[in-house]
Amino acid sequence: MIAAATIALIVAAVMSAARLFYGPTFYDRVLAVNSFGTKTVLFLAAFAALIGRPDAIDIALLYALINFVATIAILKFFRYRTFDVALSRMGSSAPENAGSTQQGAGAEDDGDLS
Amino acid sequence: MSSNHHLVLRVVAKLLIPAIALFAFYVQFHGDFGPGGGFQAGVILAVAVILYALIFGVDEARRAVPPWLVRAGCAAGVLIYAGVGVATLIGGEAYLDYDALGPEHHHGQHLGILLVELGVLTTVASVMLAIFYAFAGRAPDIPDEEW
Amino acid sequence: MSAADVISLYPAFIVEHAAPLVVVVPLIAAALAAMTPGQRPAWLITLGATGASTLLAILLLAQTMTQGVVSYALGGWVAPIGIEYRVDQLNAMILLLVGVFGFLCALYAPRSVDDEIPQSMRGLFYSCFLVCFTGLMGVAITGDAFNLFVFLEISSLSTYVLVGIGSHRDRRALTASYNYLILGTIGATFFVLGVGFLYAATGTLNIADMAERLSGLEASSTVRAGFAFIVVGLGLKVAMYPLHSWLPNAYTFAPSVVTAFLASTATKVAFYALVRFFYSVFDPGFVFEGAFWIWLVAPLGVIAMLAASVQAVFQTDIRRLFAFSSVAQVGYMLLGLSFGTAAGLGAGLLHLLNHAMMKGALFMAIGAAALRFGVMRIEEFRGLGRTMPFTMAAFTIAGLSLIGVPLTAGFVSKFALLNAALERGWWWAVVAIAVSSILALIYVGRIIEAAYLKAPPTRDGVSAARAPAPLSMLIPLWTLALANVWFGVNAGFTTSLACNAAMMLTGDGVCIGPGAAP
Amino acid sequence: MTAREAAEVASPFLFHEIVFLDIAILAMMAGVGWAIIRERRLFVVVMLSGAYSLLSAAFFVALDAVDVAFTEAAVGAGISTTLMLAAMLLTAREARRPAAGMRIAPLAVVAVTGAALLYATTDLPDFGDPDSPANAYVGRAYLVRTPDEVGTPNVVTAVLASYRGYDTLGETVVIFTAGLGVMLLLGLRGARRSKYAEARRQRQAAARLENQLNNSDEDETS
Repeated sequence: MIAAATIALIVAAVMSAARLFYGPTFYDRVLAVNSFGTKTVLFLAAFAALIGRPDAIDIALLYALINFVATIAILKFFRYRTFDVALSRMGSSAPENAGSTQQGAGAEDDGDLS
Repeated sequence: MSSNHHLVLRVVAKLLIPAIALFAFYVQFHGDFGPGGGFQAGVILAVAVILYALIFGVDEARRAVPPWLVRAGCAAGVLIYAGVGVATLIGGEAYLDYDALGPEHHHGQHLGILLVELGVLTTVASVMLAIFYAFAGRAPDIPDEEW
Repeated sequence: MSAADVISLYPAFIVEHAAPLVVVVPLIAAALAAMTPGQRPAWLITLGATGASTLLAILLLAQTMTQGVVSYALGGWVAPIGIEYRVDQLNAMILLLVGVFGFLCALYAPRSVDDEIPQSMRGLFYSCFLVCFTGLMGVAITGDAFNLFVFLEISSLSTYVLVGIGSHRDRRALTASYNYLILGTIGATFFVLGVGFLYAATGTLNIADMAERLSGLEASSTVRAGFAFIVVGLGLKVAMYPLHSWLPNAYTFAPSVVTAFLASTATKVAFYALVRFFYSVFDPGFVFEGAFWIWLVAPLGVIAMLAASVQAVFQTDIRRLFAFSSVAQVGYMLLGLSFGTAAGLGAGLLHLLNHAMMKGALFMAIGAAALRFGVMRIEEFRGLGRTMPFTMAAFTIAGLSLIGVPLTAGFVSKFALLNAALERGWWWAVVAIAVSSILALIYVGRIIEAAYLKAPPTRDGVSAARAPAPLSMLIPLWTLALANVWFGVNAGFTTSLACNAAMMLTGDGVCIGPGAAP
Repeated sequence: MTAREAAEVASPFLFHEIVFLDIAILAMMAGVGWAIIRERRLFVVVMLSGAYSLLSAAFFVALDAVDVAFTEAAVGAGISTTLMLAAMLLTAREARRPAAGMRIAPLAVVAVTGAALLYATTDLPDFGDPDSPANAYVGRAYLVRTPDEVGTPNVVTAVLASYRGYDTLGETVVIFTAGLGVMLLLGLRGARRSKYAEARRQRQAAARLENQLNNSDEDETS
């Protein structure tokens, strides 16, 4: 029973991965990564039950907590192009400013380390 | 411009940050019994601060965990770890032989492992934060274009 | 003073725990230096730690002389369960080398660092320097293959950082550091893959134990692949000829004191690790199988000696020139190693010691010139013989030693290498040594000519004023320059160090012999 | 008893199911890896690496290496995505396609390395063989001796922190060095610090130029 669930989770993960590869939009990919993470959490829990080792539950728990942070980081990066702003103080109009000032300034400058 | 713009996010984060930090300490102290230890716990603890920085801003995080503390923490962990070794030397045993730390056999080993894992936790958490601060505090220098 | 007398000078506690302390003292000092706010305290910590480490290395050397092998079980766990520190004549020699050069570079550092690194970073710089020192010491002392990897990583990572700090003077240091990082990481990965295969085949990580359990496994493809991975991985760290491309830029753009330290220790320690794996882990009988030495290491050594020397001749940047020269000198050591005899290995190890003295002195002199005049190119060295007489005199001595002029240390080791080549009957190696020495004469000669035979630059008809290097630079510089002469005239100490190590490793009873007393 | 043995006892068919799971996870890893190689948009690469790390952690669990899986989970999925995004702030958003000539040499190196790895595996002991050197010699000694000598239920912790505690000290120093490097090369205050360094560098360059002009009769800055 659990084995069947595990296999089903694998299949679901493959489907999420396909969405991750083919996009096409950015939000598809974010959602795919997030749901891929959820599948992994479930897979680990099911697998822990399958082999009778509860240790993997810890890992699943860790993923559940940390996957959230990664998703927030991806979305914030996409929205604001920087981590240096507080979400609590940033209104909806600010990022447009942040983006537009960069447009002209650094058209050929792709990083000072290159 | 309303400060309620990301209300849900902030509330969820406020709930999750202590949970993540707590989980870090669980991993730290449960390392004797299950998977985990200082390395993993250090990273998880740093993730808690990073989540705080993502939601409330890097400046706010710098006020909560100031850079001087991060810098001191990097070195302090190494000092703790190496210091345990020095303590065992003074206790008359070989370097990092934890038996010198306790009267009874397992006691010394447990205490030693606990202390060195604490050292690892301190260094790992500090270094992860140092890396995050070093990169995340920067303004974007790259042209904005479609992905 | 006999070795036993030396040991009696140290407290009993130190004598007992010298092996871990030689690494742990600079390690703790590195953490302390990172926490110190000011730069002077950080520097004093560095000086004290490297000095203490050197004293401990001397003690360990004395111990190996009296009792042969010093073994120390870290954590009280006897090998192979735990990690063992195992000091024999070879380790003790390398430990002493790293210790002495670390100390001299620490002595040399403050003026150069003040000039090249922003004030707020100097404390951390010293910390990083100490970490690098710790890593090199750790590689040199450990008797455990994985522990060797860990310390190799410590020294490599800190080296990338130390090279990158040169970006405050020249942005290209970042590219140099990045290239070094990529290649160094590939090297480390190869090395750890090799160690992993050996672990899979033997089940142990202790070097002595591994060697024992490898006997009978020579035909195993796992062991062979492990051997190949280790050779390539360490070859990258040694800057073995086709794998040397990271070295010239790293030496050119790093801060002066870092270049002096790296040139005299980093590749030497990697070479030590290579020798350790060739002789102490693998049975030379196995290594010689397929004429691995003759068809791979010896040709690569010779190509390095010739090709890198030719490249050095055409350089205009003086540090780049000596960086290529370093690649060539690594070729000498590899050639010595490839003879597979005690004489060859002894000559290679002797050249390792002497080359550290030469390159240390040369790069220190270049750093002093950079401090006073900001010069880096050969034509800019004109007249330095007059404007910086003490610096250039030491530079000239070290340069002559690099060429291999009699009465210098360089002559002793090249002569020993020639003897070893003749003993083996490899006439082409003799020719290669001669040609490479002539090339060294050309590239060193160009600089000395510029420094002594050309007039100092003038501005508005007034020639540049004399600006001798500060005393804190001249003392370590002249220590090394005089060492080049001392060990050229009286090579007993260095020769016996190298010879004892070579005889212990190869099991041959005869070492350099005629080369010892030119 | 390893997980694999436990599984075999639990169900004679289960073993094959676990093999199926292994193959499925590895296939997905290969797919994600290929996608990472093909993808030029760094942002997507970061997300794919996150997925790759999730998969490798799952695979480590399947291999019964829960400690490794735990580290992979914490480092790979949690922090490296965030740090890589932070690093992306400082670089271009798309990787440049290397010139055709630049691809041959790396391909050759990779091919040779891969061949060497395959060659090495031909004499490797069977997977999970309890009598292989790695499991029978020191590895077994750890299992046997830990309860008596160290007393921690998790043998991995005993090996990591006590038997080979000195290695762990070294690893801690490695991480410390990484921190040192970041603090030295980037500074903890990000842009503000780098502006300061820039001003200082310009001052230094000016001073050096002046120095050179004082000491030479021709322009040496070229």
